[in-house]
Amino acid sequence: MNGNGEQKSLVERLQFIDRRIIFLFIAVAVVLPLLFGATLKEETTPIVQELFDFIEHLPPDSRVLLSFDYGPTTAPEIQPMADAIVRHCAERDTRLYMMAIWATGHNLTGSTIEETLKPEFPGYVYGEDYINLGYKAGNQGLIRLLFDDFKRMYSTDANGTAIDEFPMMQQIKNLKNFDLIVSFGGGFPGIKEWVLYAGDPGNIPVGGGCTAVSAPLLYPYYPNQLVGILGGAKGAAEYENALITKYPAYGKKWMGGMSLMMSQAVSHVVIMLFILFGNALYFILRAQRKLETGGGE
Amino acid sequence: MKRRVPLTIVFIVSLFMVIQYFVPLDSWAWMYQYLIDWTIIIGVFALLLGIWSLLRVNYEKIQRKSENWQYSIVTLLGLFIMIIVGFVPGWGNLENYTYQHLFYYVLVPIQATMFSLLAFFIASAAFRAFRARSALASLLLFSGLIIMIRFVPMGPLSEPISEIATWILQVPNLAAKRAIIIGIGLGAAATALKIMLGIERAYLGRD
Amino acid sequence: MAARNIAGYVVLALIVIAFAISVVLKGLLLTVGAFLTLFIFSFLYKDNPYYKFAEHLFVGVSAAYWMCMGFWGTMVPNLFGKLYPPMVGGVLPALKDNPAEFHMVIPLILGIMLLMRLSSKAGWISKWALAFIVGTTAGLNLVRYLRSDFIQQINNTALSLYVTGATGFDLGATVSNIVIFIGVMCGLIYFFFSKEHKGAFGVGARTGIIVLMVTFGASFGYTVMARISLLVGRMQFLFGDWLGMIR
Amino acid sequence: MRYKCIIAAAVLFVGLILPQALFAQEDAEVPDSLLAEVQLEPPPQPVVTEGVDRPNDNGHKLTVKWKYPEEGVDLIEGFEVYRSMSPDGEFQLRGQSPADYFEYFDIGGVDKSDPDYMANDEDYYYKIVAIGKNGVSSESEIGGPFQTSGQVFHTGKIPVLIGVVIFAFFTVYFISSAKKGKELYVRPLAGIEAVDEAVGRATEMGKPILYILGIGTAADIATIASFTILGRVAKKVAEYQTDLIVPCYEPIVMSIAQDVVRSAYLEAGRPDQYNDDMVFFVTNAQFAYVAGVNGIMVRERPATNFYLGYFAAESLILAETGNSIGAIQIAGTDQITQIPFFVVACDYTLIGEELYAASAYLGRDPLLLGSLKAEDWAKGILMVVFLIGVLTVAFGWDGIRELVRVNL
Repeated sequence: MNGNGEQKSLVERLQFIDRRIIFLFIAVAVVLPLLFGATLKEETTPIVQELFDFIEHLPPDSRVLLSFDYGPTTAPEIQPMADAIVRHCAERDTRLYMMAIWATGHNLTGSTIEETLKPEFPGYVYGEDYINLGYKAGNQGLIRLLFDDFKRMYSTDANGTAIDEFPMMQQIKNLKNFDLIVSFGGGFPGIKEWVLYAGDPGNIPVGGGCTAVSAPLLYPYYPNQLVGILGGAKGAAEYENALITKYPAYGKKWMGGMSLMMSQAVSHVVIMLFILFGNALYFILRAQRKLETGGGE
Repeated sequence: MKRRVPLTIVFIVSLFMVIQYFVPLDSWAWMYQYLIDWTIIIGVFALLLGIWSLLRVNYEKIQRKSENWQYSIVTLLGLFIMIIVGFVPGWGNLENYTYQHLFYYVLVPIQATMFSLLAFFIASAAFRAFRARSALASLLLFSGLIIMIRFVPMGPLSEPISEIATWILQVPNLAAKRAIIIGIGLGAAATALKIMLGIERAYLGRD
Repeated sequence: MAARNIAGYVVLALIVIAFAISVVLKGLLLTVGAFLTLFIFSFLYKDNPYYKFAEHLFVGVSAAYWMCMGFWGTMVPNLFGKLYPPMVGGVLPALKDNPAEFHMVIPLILGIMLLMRLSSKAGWISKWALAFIVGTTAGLNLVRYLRSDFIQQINNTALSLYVTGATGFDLGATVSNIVIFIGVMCGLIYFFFSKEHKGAFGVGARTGIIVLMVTFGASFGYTVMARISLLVGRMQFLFGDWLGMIR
Repeated sequence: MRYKCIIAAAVLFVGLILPQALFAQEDAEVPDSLLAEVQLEPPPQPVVTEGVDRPNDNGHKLTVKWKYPEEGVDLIEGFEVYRSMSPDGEFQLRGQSPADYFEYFDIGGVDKSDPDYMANDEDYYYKIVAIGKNGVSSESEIGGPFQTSGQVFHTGKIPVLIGVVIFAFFTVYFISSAKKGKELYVRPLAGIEAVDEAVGRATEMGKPILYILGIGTAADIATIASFTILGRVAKKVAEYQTDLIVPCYEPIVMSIAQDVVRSAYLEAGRPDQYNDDMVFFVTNAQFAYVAGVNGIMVRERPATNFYLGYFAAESLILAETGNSIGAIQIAGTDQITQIPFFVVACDYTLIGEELYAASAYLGRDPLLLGSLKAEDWAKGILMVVFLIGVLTVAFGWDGIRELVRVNL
């Protein structure tokens, strides 16, 4: 500050770098991995592996209830999990019952079926192997009702066809008839409500996939009340890794979680480099000033 | 009179709300539900006040030809088109095609994009604020970096880093949040009590 | 100035052309979504007419959107439909035969009272309605906050400071519990208002702020991931859904 | 009431069901070989044991429990639960229960018009049917009468009641002692002390002041605390004759803010300077509001931004845009998730409770200061309780948790 006031040194100017340069770096860090389809492998941690193993050991024709409890804003994080688990369940020939306790989940159920299940598993028959039950209002109250009587709330599927016309619905009386419940979301209502109102009272295994932000709130429920949790993009990528290890054919496929992880890793590196850069500048400047003032103070 | 009536209303209504918390009977539950329903309906009436304010501000901008007045036309056009689409007699509900499409193809993309601006701002804020200027700032910097570095593959270092990160999230993080939450709980309860008793009354204005 | 104007028109022309091409190739709806997305992103560079356009459009449309939602979602079924059910028979036939609920006159009156504030003479009466709303939530908040943020926390913080696990004394868990306990205590000391932060009390408050800072840094670092995910979502929309460059 | 039910059930069990259950078994032995060719064997009979009213609710719900011999579980698909209002009336199917689960939570309707309606304090009778895998089922004897009832006081919430009473006592006590003129010390808060300075700075620079009340409703505590601070800021602004911009997210908040600002101008002796356009409505869509406020910031270039109230994800967008225009920023919120962003991007941040305290600080009103003292006392007591809790847990007594447990 003292002395050569009008001529700022390069270091001084860099310290107040135009933030648009940071913006540009972030944009590039996010877009490039997407464009090149770059992915990042994640070693599977126990909390994810356990859910994978549970599904892996389900006998064929087991009944898995998938609840799509998220919306478009969290879809980039959650959708890869839904895709991975749907793939895995379909590999195991389980029956998939898809529903939503979030209104926004309805569309996402549809796109999971259209974009993942139908093209990759043409052998899966609607009404026999999988069904889209759609959204019902009621939040945790809905779960409570389903716990006692499933068909009281779901008298039709999402398309309005009477529920008893589907062979796969005939043995379903209440939630206790399911071998596993997986909730995708982690907001309210979500995994926690599934645990409290279905998993705990009925001793039904519950698993979940949630955003990174809500994951720490759910970790306490593992391993007693939750089979396993996928937390954020990392959890999704870990599950995909487990899937590829077991079913190598998926190694060639584009995996949403691993791709998101790549974007994440690159942008985290960029942000951290900027932070380190800023600190380096700060210390250089401080050293310079100390020299100028003769090291005193 | 102008002051006493509102304060009395506040006291009676809030006292009822406190007591009903402890009484599980049907009649109380219904009364509670009614009160909640009523406040929601009053809130919709208030929207009219909002729309009125929006109209006035923008109309005056256009009339005075103040800076950027042209854009006020855009606001008013958007407002009127959406209202007309939403209220046209005969369409009569929110399921109609145009209304839904305006929602999905105008509102949703803008909303999601505004939200995603945070990715940029969180980076610029981190660059500016995460500097080791003081001991406290260094702590902020350090714990922020530890948490962020988890997402980067670091080979053999990944394991210990992720353990430290988890510890920070589960231990000091929990402690601090709990202290803040307790403070908030007390402060909020105290403010609520002051409102009940008519001590905190800034919200009623002074005239 | 003139050169700037010309540049502005060139940009406008380019955008119009791009918009037209996109409409032909991708359809109107996707194009509108994509261009509005780009307009909002342009704010990152600087304030500009396109951002202003998107911003003002957004404000107008969203205000009306919520107005319509409030009218059809609340007023019609819950006010008109309950006061005089046959009135809404046309739109909500299911409600037509319900008995009228006359207590709904009260919110109607309070709502009209609220609107009275537009009149300069009878504006004071709107405060009755405000008092009703504030009173309702004040009572609710008093018990709710005391319960969940205060009493519940006693339960959560009564930890064991000497933890033994299956293999005997568990050092890690013990340290963690001690840190939690001290952290909560010092955090609370920091929030004391009526005592000077001096001496031992000052040390406590200082420790409290240290714990707070560690937490703030951690929360900040933690949220980065979620925000990047949002941006990835928008980029997938632009480059994938719109331009078709992904997969 | 509950004891009555249990006694009734016990009497029924001993007097009616037990002998018959025994008799049924004897009965089955004889025709076994005879009927084997023509008739399948029915599964064992369930025995209704009790119907329990759930405590601390509004009634209309009853848990029916029954006994079932272990060897029968494998023979049946499950149970069906039937209910009637008289022992010889028509029994209606209420629901099913799996084969290994011997109770059913019968949730009746609360509303009289509901076909499912279950009246409080009326007799109900239950019958359980075991559905055999072979298609033959066996019915239990009728159990009952059972009653359900609503309670006047929720005993599980006693800790909350005690908390409310103690807290209210402290608050009233310290407020009344403050009224008597007892001097109360409050420690300085940087964010509060910066308020006046920030207004002064805007005046010097000839730039406006932007005040954001957040996206809460008028009933949120944070918003209410913010109104008080707004009153103070507006009064200063009126005295210094600076411009004030208050864009609002919620119409009711807008109305109240208009009153608050108008009153402040009146108090400052400049009622003529106030007009309703200072406090205006933008929109009540979260991100549309942010877009609008961002626009206001970059175009009006305020010297000082206040963000006080309830905030969600938009906090950082606002604070970063505010930072880019070089404004002094004072923030405060009770939203834990947003505090870190304000701390990082703003010059001063009121953390949680400090926001509520701010109104007392600014007003210097003894009544408001008195309640701060009460909050401190509550904190002190809580710390003591924590200490006792930790000590007692260390000595193996877990009672403190039981004492404060709220059973919903």
